[in-house]
Amino acid sequence: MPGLEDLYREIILDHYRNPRNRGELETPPAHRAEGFNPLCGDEVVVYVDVDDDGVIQDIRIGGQGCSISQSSASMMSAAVKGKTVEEARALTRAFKAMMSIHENELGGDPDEPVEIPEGVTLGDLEALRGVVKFPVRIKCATLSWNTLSSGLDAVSV
Amino acid sequence: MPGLEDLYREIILDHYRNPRNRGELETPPAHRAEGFNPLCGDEVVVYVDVDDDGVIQDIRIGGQGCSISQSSASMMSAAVKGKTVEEARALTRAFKAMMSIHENELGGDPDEPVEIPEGVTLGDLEALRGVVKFPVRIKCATLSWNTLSSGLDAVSV
Amino acid sequence: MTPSADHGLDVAAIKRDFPLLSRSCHDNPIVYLDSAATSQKPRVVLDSMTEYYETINANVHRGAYQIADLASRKMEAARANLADFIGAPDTREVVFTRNATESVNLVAFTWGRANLHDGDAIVLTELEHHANIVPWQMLAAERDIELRWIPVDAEGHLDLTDLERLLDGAKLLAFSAMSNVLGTLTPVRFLSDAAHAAGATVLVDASQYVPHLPTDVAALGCDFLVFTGHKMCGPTGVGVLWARAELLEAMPPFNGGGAMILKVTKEGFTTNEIPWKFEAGTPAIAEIIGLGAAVDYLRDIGMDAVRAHEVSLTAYALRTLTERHGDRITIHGPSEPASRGGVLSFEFGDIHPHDVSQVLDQKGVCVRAGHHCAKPLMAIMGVNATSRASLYLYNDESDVDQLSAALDDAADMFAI
Amino acid sequence: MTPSADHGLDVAAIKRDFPLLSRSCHDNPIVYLDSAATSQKPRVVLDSMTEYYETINANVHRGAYQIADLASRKMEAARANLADFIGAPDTREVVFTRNATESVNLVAFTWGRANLHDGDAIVLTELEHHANIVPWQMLAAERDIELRWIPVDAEGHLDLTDLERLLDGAKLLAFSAMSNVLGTLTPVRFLSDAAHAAGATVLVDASQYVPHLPTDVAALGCDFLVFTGHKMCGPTGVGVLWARAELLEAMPPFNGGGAMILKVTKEGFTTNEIPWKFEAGTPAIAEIIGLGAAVDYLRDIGMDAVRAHEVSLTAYALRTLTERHGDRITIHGPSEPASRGGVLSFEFGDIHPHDVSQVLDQKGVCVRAGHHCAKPLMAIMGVNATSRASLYLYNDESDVDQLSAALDDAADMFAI
Ligand SMILES: Cc1ncc(COP(=O)(O)O)c(C=O)c1O
Ligand SMILES: Cc1ncc(COP(=O)(O)O)c(C=O)c1O
Repeated sequence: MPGLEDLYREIILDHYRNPRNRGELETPPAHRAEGFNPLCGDEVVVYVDVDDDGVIQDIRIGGQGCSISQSSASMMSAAVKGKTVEEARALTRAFKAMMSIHENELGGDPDEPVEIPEGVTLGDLEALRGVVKFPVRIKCATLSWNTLSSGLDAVSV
Repeated sequence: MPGLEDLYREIILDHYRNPRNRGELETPPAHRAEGFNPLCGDEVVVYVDVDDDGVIQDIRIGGQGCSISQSSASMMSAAVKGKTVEEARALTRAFKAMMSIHENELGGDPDEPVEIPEGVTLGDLEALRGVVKFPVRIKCATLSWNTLSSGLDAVSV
Repeated sequence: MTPSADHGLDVAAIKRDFPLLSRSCHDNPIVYLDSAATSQKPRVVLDSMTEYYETINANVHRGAYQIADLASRKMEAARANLADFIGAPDTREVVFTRNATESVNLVAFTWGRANLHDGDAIVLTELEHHANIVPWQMLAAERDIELRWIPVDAEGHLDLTDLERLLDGAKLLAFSAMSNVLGTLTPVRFLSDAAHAAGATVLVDASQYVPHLPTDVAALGCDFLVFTGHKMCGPTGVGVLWARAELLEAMPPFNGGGAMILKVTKEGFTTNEIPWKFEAGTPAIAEIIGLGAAVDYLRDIGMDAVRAHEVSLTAYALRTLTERHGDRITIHGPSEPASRGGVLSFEFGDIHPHDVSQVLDQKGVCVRAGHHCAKPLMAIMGVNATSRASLYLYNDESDVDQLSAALDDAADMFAI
Repeated sequence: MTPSADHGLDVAAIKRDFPLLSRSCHDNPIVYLDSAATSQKPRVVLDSMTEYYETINANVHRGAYQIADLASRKMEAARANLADFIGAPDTREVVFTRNATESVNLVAFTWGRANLHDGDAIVLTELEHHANIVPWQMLAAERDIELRWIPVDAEGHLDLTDLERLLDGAKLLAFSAMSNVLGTLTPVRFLSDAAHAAGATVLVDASQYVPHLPTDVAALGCDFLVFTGHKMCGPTGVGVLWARAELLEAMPPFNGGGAMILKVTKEGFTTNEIPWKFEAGTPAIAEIIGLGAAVDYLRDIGMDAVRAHEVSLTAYALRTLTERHGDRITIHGPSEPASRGGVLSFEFGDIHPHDVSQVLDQKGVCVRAGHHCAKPLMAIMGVNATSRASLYLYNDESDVDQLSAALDDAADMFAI
């Protein structure tokens, strides 16, 4: 639909219709983290299983949300599975950097150039770049990533 | 001064400069009542001594206030001294009727004709009629009367 | 599409009174269907505030000079106007707050803390907005107070089967006169009488009621009524608490500060008379005056006419959406227009409300997507979010038609 | 009378920015000298609100459609603007309230009730406005809390002789940065440091400070800062509480309702992040945006220039009034313009302030008469009321001259 091509890219709709890694993991060994978007009521549950070497062995996504939050979660799960915690964190930073131009309404200089950390490639996730043109939806896109972060924080404590 | 003739009539300024019945009475037998104008901080103290026949034997005025509140209190004291409680109440109603066109901002129909009770004459107090053109000052003019009322209420209980 | 003039409202003329309704969004004329969140404002309301600031702006209740006096009187005239609009017998019964939320909190902080104690019970309904839930949960958490809930049935009506048992021993019944999610009108008089019979005090959240129906507090029979200016053509920043004078007189003050006092010494203070006892500090003077102008505007049009228009437009919307979208659409709430307001929460296929709203926005159609600040109700409905289109006096059948057409676009886009 | 251009403010041009200043009262051009009660508003502030209502009015933080998003972002941009204006390191530290009074109450209800207990002490000063007295008296009455008072000396300065003893064991020092009666500037940094050294938290009432002097919360060294929009060229209905983020994070919520929650179930709720945790219900959206515009206006002119102008105009006023009216006039407060703001409380012969103000009004000169919501201070000064002329950026020497001339009329009228 004219005006929405940047938001609803085909790959996004594909992840929305066919979400990867949907489900639950047994806790423990996996860790469970919950995230809310207070504005719209979306919620996401991230189950993440990290082995002793700090590698994300498995990840599953639960909860409910719109096409953007669900596809972002699905792509995220595919992107971090098999990666180390460090790599996942770098990817999270990169993803949020891609989004942050508009996200950081509270503080931060909007004109500051946003840097994607070197050596990180976003791959399919690039498809979500169009979300920055729709500022209300940025929180949808970052919800699962923030939830993953808090899950990883809990694991590494 | 042009525009203020109706407010500052000579008789008002006279009562202000030479207040009648200023002072205190011993309590008991007299009764003491306090009134405040929360808007400007004016306060008035009315001492009223009512005998067994319900006649106001003596009245004294204390407190501080502007020319309008002070002269109104002074004229009031002169007007009610020697009158019965009933007569004083009738006079109070008459005085407030004269003022009430604008006083009753909270409720009451502003277009309702304001009746001065039959058989009551205001005499000198008529000089305060000009106050209704200065709505903020109405509360100054009625302060001592409201205080007298509460004093009389306490006496007649 | 037919012009909606049959019920006496000249909607085309009304639309022209609201400057925002002539703007466009994404190159489409705006179709504003989110009045349950906040209404648009007629020009007369904006003008009344600008005029205040340009000609008599001064602090109220404290100045002897001319403009200060005019400002005070204009503000108090707005209070009298509000009292008249809701049939309050005494102007002193109208307390100005920031919004309906603060009005409920005021009651919870003052009346609630003075009258509710360990072991007491408060009855709410499952329809409530967070504004009429959280203040009571906060009080309940401080003291050992039980919250009881009147359930909703499948159509979105209150299920009163157990009412007597729920009210038994309760100190307060607090409920909404109209649901902001389902549009349900609740039986206010019946509930008030039942609560009084059981010895409970009654608070009615009329945030969605006062803007849309003729309101008469005596007929409603409640003790407290709360509503909010911005949903009834008024500005943001002003809400109302109405309460019976005896209740207000007996209540402790809320916020402390200037204007709510009679006397202050280092040792303590005495409170001012009602309503000012509850209005600490400089009030929202311009907003109160603006709300007075909003009430004038609504009164001129006539609340009976507003209600009649909304009933017929709601009927049209229910019919149009169901006919055109069939099984794809599920509209929540009462099916009978006469027993509901013009708030239409719906699901559209399996498209998430956020996505529905996004596609609609592209066509200039503004609907809300989310939990509408009624999460407990959403949980009972078994959803996280709905799309919600809500109607007001400036909407007409063409707005409904454009909503309906934009939903076709959403269906195409998400291939449902 | 000389044009007051020497300190860099083009007051004639500034006056034209304020629509009300071109009106007349009783056939005289208005001379507005009551900015300590409320300031006038520049056209840009009024326009910003009208523009909001006409083009993007929608409820904030909840809508996915375009105008709802614009409204949310405009409101949050105003927050960032306010944070910048007072040097707050973190935008989340700015909480919007109705007015300064509510800001103090917020702290008393939340931080106060969580941190102050039986036997604790709060230190205030004798300069305080009721807004910074009554909330603490309410708290003190609920619990067994001692209120201690820093005295004022004959010139209206705080007498700090006993400071150490007064602060000993105190949990809170709450004081005004500038007196609204005497104009006294208090040593904010010094007092904050002393209080912190004694282990007390510091609240500064900057209602008369932020509008008139460059403000930097880091330099002031306090923990809480409160001020009010309508005294700084902003609209009514909006005030500010600034507090350090850690304090806000640790505080319980204030009012309950929508927007301040993350999750609500029938069983309970979890609070939202700061600052929204403290902003229940629909905020004063237009007013917040208007306050943002006021800050832009003041920043453009420059707060250093505003302060310099007011110091020189205050000096002129002190000199002019004393020279012309000699023994008839007594001006309270510090005699040195650099240690005070442009708030001149005075007595004029034995004419009651109400009468002074009445005669002045007839000449279009607006000054306040009364207790200025500072009754304990008035008691110490031994008066019931004063007349008060207060200056702002749009006043100039001609305004002072007209005040002075109108006082001659009062002297004639009352034959002093
Ligand atoms: C020093 C001081 N503190 C607090 C206030 C209260 O401000 P507001 O009435 O806007 O809450 C005022 C003004 O009235 C003031 O001058
Ligand atoms: C039923 C109901 N109650 C209370 C409120 C709260 O109104 P406000 O946010 O203006 O306080 C709303 C609207 O948001 C509502 O729909």
